[in-house]
Amino acid sequence: MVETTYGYYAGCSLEGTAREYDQSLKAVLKTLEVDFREPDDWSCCGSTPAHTVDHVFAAALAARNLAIVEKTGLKTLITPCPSCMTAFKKAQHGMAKSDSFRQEVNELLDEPYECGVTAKSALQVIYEDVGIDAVAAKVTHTIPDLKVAPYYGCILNRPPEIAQFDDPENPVSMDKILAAAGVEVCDFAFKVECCGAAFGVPKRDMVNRLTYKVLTMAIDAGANCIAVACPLCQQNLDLRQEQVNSLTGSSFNIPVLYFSQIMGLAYGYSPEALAMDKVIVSADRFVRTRITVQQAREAKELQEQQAKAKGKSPKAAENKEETKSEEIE
Amino acid sequence: MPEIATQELRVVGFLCNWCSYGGADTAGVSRFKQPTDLRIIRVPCSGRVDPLFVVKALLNGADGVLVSGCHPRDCHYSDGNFYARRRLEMLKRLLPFLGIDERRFYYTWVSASEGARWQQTVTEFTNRIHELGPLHIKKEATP
Amino acid sequence: MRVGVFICHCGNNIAGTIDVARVAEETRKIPGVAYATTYMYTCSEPGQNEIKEAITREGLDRVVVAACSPRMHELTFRRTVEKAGLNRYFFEMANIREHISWIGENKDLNTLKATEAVRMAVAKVMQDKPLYSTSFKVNKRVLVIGGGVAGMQAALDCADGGLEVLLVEKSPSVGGMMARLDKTFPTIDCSICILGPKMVDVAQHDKITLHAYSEIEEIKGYVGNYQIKIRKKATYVDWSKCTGCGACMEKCPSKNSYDAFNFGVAPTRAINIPFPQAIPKKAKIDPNYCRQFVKGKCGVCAKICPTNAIDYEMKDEIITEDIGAIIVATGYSLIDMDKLPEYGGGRYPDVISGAQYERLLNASGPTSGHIVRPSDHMEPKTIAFISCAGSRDKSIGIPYCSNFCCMYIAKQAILTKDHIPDSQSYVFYMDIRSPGKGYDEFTRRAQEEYGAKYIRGRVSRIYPKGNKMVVRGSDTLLGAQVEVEADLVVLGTAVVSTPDAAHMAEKLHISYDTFGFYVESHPKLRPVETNTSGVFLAGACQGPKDIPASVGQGSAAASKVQALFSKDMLESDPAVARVNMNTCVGCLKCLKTCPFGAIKEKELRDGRVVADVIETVCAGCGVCTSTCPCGAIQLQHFTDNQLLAEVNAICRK
Amino acid sequence: MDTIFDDRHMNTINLSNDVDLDFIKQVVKESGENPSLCYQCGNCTAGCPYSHYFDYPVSQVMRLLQAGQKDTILNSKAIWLCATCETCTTRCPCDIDVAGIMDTLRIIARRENRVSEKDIKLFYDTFLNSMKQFGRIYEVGILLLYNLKSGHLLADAELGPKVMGHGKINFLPTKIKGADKVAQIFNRFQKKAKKHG
Repeated sequence: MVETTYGYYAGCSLEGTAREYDQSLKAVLKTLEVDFREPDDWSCCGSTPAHTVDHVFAAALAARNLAIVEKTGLKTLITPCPSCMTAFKKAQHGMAKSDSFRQEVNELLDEPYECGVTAKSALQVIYEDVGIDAVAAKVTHTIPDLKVAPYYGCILNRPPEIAQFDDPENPVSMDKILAAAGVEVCDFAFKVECCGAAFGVPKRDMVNRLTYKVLTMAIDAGANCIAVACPLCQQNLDLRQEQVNSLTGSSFNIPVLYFSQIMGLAYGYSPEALAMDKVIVSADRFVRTRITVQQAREAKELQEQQAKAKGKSPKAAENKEETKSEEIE
Repeated sequence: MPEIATQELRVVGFLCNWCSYGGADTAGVSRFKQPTDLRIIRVPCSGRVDPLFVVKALLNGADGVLVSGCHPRDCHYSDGNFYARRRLEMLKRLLPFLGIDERRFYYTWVSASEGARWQQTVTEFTNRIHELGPLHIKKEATP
Repeated sequence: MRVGVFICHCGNNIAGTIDVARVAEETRKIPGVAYATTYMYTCSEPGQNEIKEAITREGLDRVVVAACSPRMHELTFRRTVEKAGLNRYFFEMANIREHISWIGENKDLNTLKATEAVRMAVAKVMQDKPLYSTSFKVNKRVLVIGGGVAGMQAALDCADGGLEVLLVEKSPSVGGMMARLDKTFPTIDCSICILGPKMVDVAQHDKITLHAYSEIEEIKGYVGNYQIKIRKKATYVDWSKCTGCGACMEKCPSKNSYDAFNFGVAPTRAINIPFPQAIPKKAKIDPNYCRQFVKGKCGVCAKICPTNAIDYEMKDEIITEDIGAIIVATGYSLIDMDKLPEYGGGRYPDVISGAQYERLLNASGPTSGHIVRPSDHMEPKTIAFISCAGSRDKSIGIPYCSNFCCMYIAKQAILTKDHIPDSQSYVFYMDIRSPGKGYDEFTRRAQEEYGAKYIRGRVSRIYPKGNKMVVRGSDTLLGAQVEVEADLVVLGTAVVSTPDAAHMAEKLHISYDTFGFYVESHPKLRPVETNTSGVFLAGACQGPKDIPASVGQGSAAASKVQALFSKDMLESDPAVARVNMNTCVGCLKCLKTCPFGAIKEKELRDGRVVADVIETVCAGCGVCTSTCPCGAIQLQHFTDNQLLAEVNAICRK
Repeated sequence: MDTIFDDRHMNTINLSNDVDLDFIKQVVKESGENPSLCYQCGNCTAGCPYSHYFDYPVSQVMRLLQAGQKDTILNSKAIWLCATCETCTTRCPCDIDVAGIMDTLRIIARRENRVSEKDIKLFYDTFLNSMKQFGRIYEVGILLLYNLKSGHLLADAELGPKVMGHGKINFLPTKIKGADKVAQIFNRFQKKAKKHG
């Protein structure tokens, strides 16, 4: 149980295409006893487009929200969407560093912002404030043959000077959180490659080719599911998976879930509660095989006894199954 | 040359021969531009700097005094700079009682290889003295 | 008093930004100044003659030279005035180059500043007293710290010159980095074949005492008379009995000890002899892995040893030695690959450092010279080399070039082709730095004869794909992103100073730069000297250096020691503290503060106790002088009056 | 590789006349970065996910900047195809915020009305308009409007049913109470921009 109360900035995507992120994350935070309040009447952070107009303007759009949170007296703002988070952190960084910049920004605002709020990704709050042990403590269910490739995307941990969290080249927070939730995690080399971000709409082919690489590497890593922490990543990998298939002649059919959904499954939430129906590539085949930790333990013991009887290691047996399930993909 | 003398203030620097004097040389060799107010006095070790020198300089017309030695533990004479630090800390607290703003006195450590650091030290300290303006002992009596 | 002032143009270095004529003119107004002139190059022979003549012609009894830094030419001019019959301490220098003409932009202000610098020097010189140095005996033993190629060269040259040498090496064998190399550029001759004989000479030379697996504990004293403490670290093997037969190593059950000599390419035994040619060829136990130490029971080596040399109870031993000069040759280290997370060194077994690859190439290495990749022991066909892995990389605090990576990578590319004819090497580089004799031709050969593909661009990322490592870089000449699917990736990791470089410098009282490399007393003219007389530098401890350069410095340092020891007596610096018996109240504060214990109590006939300075021990820091409550103890040449005279010269109210 | 030989042949650059020093100064001022720190190692190009689509790879954009080639840069596709993934900034050995410089170049290009990638700008504008109008982003609206204006009427059309089917999006925009406040930020900025020309 974390003492402080957090702010929670959903951001536009989590109201729309990324509802399942919003819904599942709130559920998980509830289980982890993280207390949070949503600032009322928040507005869009400005995201990438604002940055093509002007630095001060972009900062102002972000700072408006930070100012609202600041007034409520909250110090830390959970920001599930990396794009919003970067917008906030950049504004914060620039305004804290230079008085003149802060003035210029505040000139555009009704309520001045005094740099009193720190935006943190949901991952950072769970990893640093809640802690791995607390994450593990709440696990009730498990999905035996789920193998997840944790995909952080480009800006979650970059640039280090702004992100101030985890390793920019080989981040591990999601790996450890999911592992703690009892999920098998693959060593995924493309963790931080860019998926094409906001270019999905105007530069579809470019994005499809980038996502193709990410999906291929995930399969190579032996994953049968990808975990994400970013609405854009999710959209480009999931929603556009069929575009990729038709463009490259591939036949990907790999579910792309928010890490919070996977945690939710481990915490025993119903698929509805986690809005599993909202992802395009269905993950039902995993949800169906979900069992309780207790059952898993019994199954394992049984398997070991049989193994002893047959005198062959249970591991080998598993491996065979793995390779099969991959071929199907 | 009074007309140009007036633009300048009087800054005196006591530099140890092994580190800081060498650092000032390095800055020169690298042509790192600096304000010209500083007048350098070479001493073997910052531990040789008697607080009396600093006071005397300030009472007799210096507007600021800078002392620089080897970094702690790098002293050419093992620990002369530790003695320096102890004395100069005392001096800092003493200055206001003489009616001198303690910001007019500064001591630091610069090694023989730190030309850039020396340039920065001189520039910042000289600017500080220019902000404080010429030293008029009576006016500054603020113990 | 008749002071003569000589103001140097130093070509345009000074005259360009200082109106020297005006300085001379202002100087003539200073009371006490009898003569002031300017000269193009005062340090030149005619320049110095000019001074000598002026001294006699004008009857000068004090001399000031306004020119470069005293750290540059003070000694030069002291000799000059001495030749003209003045005491060498009746001389002062005003530094109007490094401290004025080179850093000030306004000519008028520079000229004013220079004038005042001269005024200060004049004020000081008029306070100067004649000083006479006494002479003291030199201990003609030399300590060499570090048994790499530079240190061994220095030791051998000193010993051949008849000097007694103490060689202290912190690892169990001499040889250093060079002993671990396979071949050397640009001649491709076998490294150990040319180094081995030197190592044997070191071991057999009757003038050299080798302390391997030992470290410098403490250094006291001054040039000609140092007292040092050496820590002989416990090897748990009595080297007087050990024959180096290696039986213990074969039988040792703990087979997974870290092998520092092979940069951890393969494990070694807890008791081991680092390599076949090791000097001394003695075994040593690594207590971090030895079962006797970890588990408390084993004793296999003790049982097996034919000479009962094993001694689990052995403790470190401290020995004391007296020496007269020190040559520092402590070498360099390489950065850990985890400083470059985007390359995955350490995480991915098939991304290794150039040093590790050197051991794979080496016939006496863990793979007996067969190139295999660590992950699956397959022979790699595609090898990617990445130069500047950490070098010239401000973002990790290493802005400098590591000097020899370009060359050894070219060498390794060539050797790779020799070992695996059907292999293909790719070399990612930013610039090829090959300024040595025959060096550039060598890098060309790597490309022209051995077909190594050189790609001009940095590598951004390395990641595994199947059983290959994908190296994603750029070819800036094509202006394109490029990829190589390599079986093995070799990083030319950056050269850094040794982990304890700073600590060692503090013991020696020598200065080191921001990166931990030791600072020579002049970058061009005194490359192996330090600012502490009696301490000299050799090899990469002063900055990244290849073998020829290190050997050269080793010999240079040796010759400096030879020169120093060519006299039986050394002149002491008379600028030491002196006590005025009449004013000393015997509080002995000075005795407590003196960093060198150069002050002792002395009882006068009338029974008064006063302080007394041991001249040869006093290093001349002056801490005592600013401690003395009654000004009784005065550091000569830097007395209170002399320094206050300088203050008063510029602070006049 | 197709990007190497297309419209990239420049005429001889007369370094004594054709170097726009003011442009360099402007970029330095607005980005707070110093392009002369770049020694052309190519790490940015090596790491950039979009290099294949750029007409000038990042490292060459940096080089063009050092050479004060204002027009070539501001007319380039590259500055618009950069998605600010920060790889270049993270790995630059000279600690240059390369992505920040690309950002600044886009801003300048926009200000001077020369945008080589109309679609991308259009998408951004549609995004910003939605924001100005509702205070938040109305995804359907953006997509439809964008398709209308860009003329790619059916772009991503096949995604429509998927999205709707999974009830991923709102059909109607949510307008926040403070929408006018957000609009104010736009207006104030435009006024200020006009004032400073």
